Amino acid sequence: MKKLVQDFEVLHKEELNDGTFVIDVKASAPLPDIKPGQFVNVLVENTANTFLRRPLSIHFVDYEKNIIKLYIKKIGEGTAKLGELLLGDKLNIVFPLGNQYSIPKNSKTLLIGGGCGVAPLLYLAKHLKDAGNEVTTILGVRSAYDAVELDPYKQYGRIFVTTEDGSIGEKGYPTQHSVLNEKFDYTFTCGPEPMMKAVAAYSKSKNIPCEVSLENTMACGFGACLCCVTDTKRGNICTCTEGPVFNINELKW
Amino acid sequence: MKKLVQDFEVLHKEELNDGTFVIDVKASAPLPDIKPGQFVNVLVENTANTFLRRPLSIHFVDYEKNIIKLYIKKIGEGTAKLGELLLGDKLNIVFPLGNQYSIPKNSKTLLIGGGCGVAPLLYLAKHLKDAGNEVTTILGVRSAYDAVELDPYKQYGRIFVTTEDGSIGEKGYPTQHSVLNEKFDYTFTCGPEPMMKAVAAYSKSKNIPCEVSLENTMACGFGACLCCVTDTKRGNICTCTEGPVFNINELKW
Amino acid sequence: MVNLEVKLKDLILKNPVMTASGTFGYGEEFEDFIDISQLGGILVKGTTRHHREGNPYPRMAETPSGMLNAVGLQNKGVEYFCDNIYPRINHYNTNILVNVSGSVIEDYVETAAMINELDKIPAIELNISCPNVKEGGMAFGTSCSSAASVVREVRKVYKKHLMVKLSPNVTDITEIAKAVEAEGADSVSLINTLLGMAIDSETRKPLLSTVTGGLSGPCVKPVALRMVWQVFNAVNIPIVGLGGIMNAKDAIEFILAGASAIQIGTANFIDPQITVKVVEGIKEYMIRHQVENVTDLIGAIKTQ
Amino acid sequence: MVNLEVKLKDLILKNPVMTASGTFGYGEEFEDFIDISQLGGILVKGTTRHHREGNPYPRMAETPSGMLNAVGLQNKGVEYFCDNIYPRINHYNTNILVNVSGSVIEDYVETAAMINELDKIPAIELNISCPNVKEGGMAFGTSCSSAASVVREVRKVYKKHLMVKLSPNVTDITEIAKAVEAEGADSVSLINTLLGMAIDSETRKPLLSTVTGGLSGPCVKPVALRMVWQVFNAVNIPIVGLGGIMNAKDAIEFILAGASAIQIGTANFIDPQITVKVVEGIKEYMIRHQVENVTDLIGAIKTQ
Ligand SMILES: Cc1cc2nc3c(=O)[nH]c(=O)nc-3n(C[C@H](O)[C@H](O)[C@H](O)COP(=O)(O)OP(=O)(O)OC[C@H]3O[C@@H](n4cnc5c(N)ncnc54)[C@H](O)[C@@H]3O)c2cc1C
Ligand SMILES: Cc1cc2nc3c(=O)[nH]c(=O)nc-3n(C[C@H](O)[C@H](O)[C@H](O)COP(=O)(O)OP(=O)(O)OC[C@H]3O[C@@H](n4cnc5c(N)ncnc54)[C@H](O)[C@@H]3O)c2cc1C
Ligand SMILES: Cc1cc2nc3c(=O)[nH]c(=O)nc-3n(C[C@H](O)[C@H](O)[C@H](O)COP(=O)(O)O)c2cc1C
Ligand SMILES: Cc1cc2nc3c(=O)[nH]c(=O)nc-3n(C[C@H](O)[C@H](O)[C@H](O)COP(=O)(O)O)c2cc1C
Ligand code: FES
Ligand code: FES
Repeated sequence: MKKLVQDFEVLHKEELNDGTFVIDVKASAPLPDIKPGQFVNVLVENTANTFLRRPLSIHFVDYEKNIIKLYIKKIGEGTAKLGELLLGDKLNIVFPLGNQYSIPKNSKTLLIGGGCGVAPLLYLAKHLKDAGNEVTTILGVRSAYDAVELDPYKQYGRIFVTTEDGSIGEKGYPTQHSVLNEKFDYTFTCGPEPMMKAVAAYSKSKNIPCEVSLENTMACGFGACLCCVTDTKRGNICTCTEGPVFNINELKW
Repeated sequence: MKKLVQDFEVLHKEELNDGTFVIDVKASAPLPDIKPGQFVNVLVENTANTFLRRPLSIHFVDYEKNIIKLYIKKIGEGTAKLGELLLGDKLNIVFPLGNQYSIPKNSKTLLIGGGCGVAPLLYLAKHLKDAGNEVTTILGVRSAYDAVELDPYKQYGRIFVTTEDGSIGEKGYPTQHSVLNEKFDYTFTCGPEPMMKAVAAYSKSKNIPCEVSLENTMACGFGACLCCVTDTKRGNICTCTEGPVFNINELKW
Repeated sequence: MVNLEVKLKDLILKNPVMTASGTFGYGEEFEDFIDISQLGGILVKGTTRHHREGNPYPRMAETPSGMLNAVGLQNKGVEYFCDNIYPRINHYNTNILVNVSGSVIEDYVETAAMINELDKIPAIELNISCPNVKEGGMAFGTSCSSAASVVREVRKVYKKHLMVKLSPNVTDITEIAKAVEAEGADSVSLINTLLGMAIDSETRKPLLSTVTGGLSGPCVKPVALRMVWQVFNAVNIPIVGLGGIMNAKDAIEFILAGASAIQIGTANFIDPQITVKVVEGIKEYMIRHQVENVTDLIGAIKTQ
Repeated sequence: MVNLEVKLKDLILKNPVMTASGTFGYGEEFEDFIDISQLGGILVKGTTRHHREGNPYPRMAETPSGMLNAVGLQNKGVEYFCDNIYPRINHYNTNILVNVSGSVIEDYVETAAMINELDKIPAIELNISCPNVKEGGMAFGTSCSSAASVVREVRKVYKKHLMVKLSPNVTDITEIAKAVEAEGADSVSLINTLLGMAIDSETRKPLLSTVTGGLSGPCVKPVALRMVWQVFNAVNIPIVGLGGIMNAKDAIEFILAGASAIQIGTANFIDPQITVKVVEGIKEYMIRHQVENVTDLIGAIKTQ
């Protein structure tokens, strides 16, 4: 898949809550085929302190409208600046980057996301459903305030929420949700490392394949710098080219 | 005069031509007494390459509305960014800085400005007129396109223009304007160094006092760094505290 | 509740925030903006035995996240300082340190001796690292033997706290630090500016009259932090860290790397109130992290 | 009309723009973005005698106008390069240079000897300046005698163009440059990264697994330019300049300071097409300034 560097145009922006937003960026040329789990690397301009690009998962792709959706959580100067983009602003993007989640067929799949780790799951859910899988998504957040953007998942399957304070959905962590009593064939996860490790442990205990998406810090995003490695059974390998999605069997978790 | 550091609000912006604009910035507290020839040092935020503040002359002061006017020519990233400020934006300013032009009484004064060197002359013209002087201003520009903002000077005296291409006013440099055949008591100038040197030479030949405003590069603007010195008969002295206005007799011109 | 006091041996600072020499004038330039008594100390301009005109204009160039300067120690000489400036500023309720520079050892010694007589100056900072003067200056700071000899001679005449300011333009800064410690330096401050250069591609001329100059500002912070940490692991005297500190977070980083106190330089030009803001920010950090004494943070980086 | 060709002694570059080792992979990573044959040359990844895993994650930290890295020469070793990578990339219609690194002199020598056999590799860049490996690396580049000895031994087995990459972490880079020139280096490239460090004040941990790492990007440009100019005034062999080049203007500055060619490193991460843009930008500059041969700009800075 050829990687591109292109100016996109900010077409739409939606604040989901104080610190989370989704932006739709429109490509000037027809989008190439983009796989679930892939990411983009965006140039944040007009700031004093963002020197490198910022990697962001591809939240959704609308090929008809030539749009990529990005789901972003403000954590520092770069993501804050992205939140200030105005409609019509340009955003320079290197894409599509990274590998992809596996897409099984006709299976019972479980997706678990926490924090901004939900970003790649929506597009994944669509692909899973398209391949005839049954999709169950669990979103783990702190409280009701953070339980944003649940509806889109409903078109692909079931969506559950866990909150740490119990203000909505089940109280606790996503790996404690009662739906886990059902039997699943595959798990897919993205989010904070402790959560992903819990999902990995659950999957191992059930003996089902589990794929995680890592968010290692990156300088280039396309295999040139070797800064983003993760320690695997094959040694240090690049998260940006051979990941961000890894089967937990590859990792030393 | 106590120096201040304050957030101002951008209240009005007017493009004079492609590369020149005037912004009105409003102080949050009543303005202190500001002298003609003084300058401000503004913080340019949200850019990758403007690390230091940018010094700008005080173009005009409206004490009633609590407004300072800045007359800015885009020459690099900092001034370009100032041109992109939106109404309501904040601008952090250190002011008032530097010394001032002398204000004689009941004399015939000649003001010569070139390029963005006209910036301090409008406020100077007002003070000169208020002190009972007759004010003649000559603005030297490349062509008619750059002969902007002439009207405000008219309330304080006469205004003439020279253009290099003769497209408006007299053709040539300001020091070649026919009004120089009149006898003046004082000259005040600001603009490109070659022009100021020509004005200095003219003034010397006529044996009249001449004050120039220097635009040396500055790091602090208030006497702390000693980066902005000019070589005077008293040695290296700071343009930001003992200038920017100098009587040409002090300089080694 | 939180205790910001630090001791550099006998020298007590009410908090770890000082100003860097050459960036804070004589303090007076900042009186409009801040209450100087809120600082741990101020370092006044580089002072030499004799009057110096400094280098010709242009002396400054902006660089990515930093600036180059080539001021070249412009000052009116130590006698003028003692007679005219000291009386004006000795009422400041903070530590006033004089940054002492020179071209030959005798100059350092004579200047230090004169400042030794000033009651309200509890310490000097020996500048053996100025890159902007042709003779002397940085040359002293770039070899162990010359650094040792200037400290040895000054130590003979200077009886109060002797801080030595090190140059980053060296292969191994720990060697120099150890050499000056061995000669009786009470503390070391680092870093002075990195030697750099800037060119205007349009005119094809250097942007500084001296071609090369001293680089400062956030661009040098990673180098400065590294050197503070290296020196912390090499000497037993306290370290004053500086180089690119723009906010309290940066200051904390230097303290964690091993600095007992810090200096703020270039940042003063951008925000003349930055020093007192950093004092406040350190307080807030300590409250948030439940750190009682700022001294608990010194060298507290966890490298396992 | 404008002639961009430069010669580094026998090595002819169609234009002065090369890529910096460790920032351009094996070129393949950039094939989607640019036509590699438009470059003067590419420097492939640091290659060592044996396979190296490099340092543990995290290996990277963003800094003001720059970044720190601690990759630590991760590569599969020279044999793998010769057998597997070279055949894949030797069709590139540009100069391919291999950056040769090592921990002990024999490693350098053996690696260089193997690369000497590769037809389509006209030159190596001897990396005596990597700050990210415990043994060797930078240590060779920070003393004249060790720099000289590694060049001397490699020179015996390497018959083509021998470029030596210098470390900026030294007191006097001209000494090292003269030492390697005396041992038969055909050119020098500078600078490698400055040794730096970054700390997360919240977690109180270093941001790199190795604590210190190599600083690159525009923050180092003033230091790099200064060193290029110093070395230009000290040696007779051609200089390849690098350190923080982000655009054609920066590249011109290095050429004016004395570089015959330049390398682009960190900028490749931010704009993978930057190298060809810089070639275009140099052309435009030459047309605008009516410079016929880019070689007319080498060292053409006017310092009076
Ligand atoms: C492949 C990949 C996909 C990603 N997808 C998304 C996404 O879809 N939506 C989203 O909101 N974010 C995503 N991220 C994370 C996002 O890239 C970072 O939040 C962003 O780069 C932070 O930039 P900033 O300037 O706002 O914060 P900074 O100022 O750079 O950082 C703020 C704080 O966060 C820490 N930090 C920043 N990045 C990381 C990191 N990668 N790992 C650990 N700590 C870090 C810093 O050390 C600092 O303490 C993804 C990251 C990767 C690698
Ligand atoms: C006391 C004083 C008053 C000033 N008043 C005004 C004013 O009222 N209106 C106005 O438009 N400008 C004024 N200037 C000039 C203004 O400060 C600069 O144009 C501005 O700093 C440029 O910033 P920049 O980021 O746009 O350009 P930069 O990117 O910083 O510079 C672009 C180019 O201009 C050159 N340059 C920048 N500043 C100077 C300088 N001071 N001297 C020589 N070359 C320079 C740079 O070397 C570079 O080649 C004044 C300067 C001083 C010192
Ligand atoms: C304009 C200027 C003048 C300086 N003058 C001196 C000086 O006289 N003596 C000295 O020891 N250091 C001098 N320095 C160096 C600073 O004290 C400090 O070491 C350096 O700038 C790094 O800190 P910073 O990045 O916080 O500015 C000067 C720095 C600047 C920018
Ligand atoms: C991620 C990374 C990896 C690097 N690896 C090497 C290397 O293997 N060998 C080498 O000689 N230099 C290496 N360098 C240094 C660069 O080649 C270059 O000297 C330095 O980054 C300065 O140039 P720049 O500012 O343009 O990046 C590396 C730099 C970076 C950022
Ligand atoms: S981020 Fe550069 S190789 Fe992965
Ligand atoms: S600009 Fe700092 S002293 Fe004048």
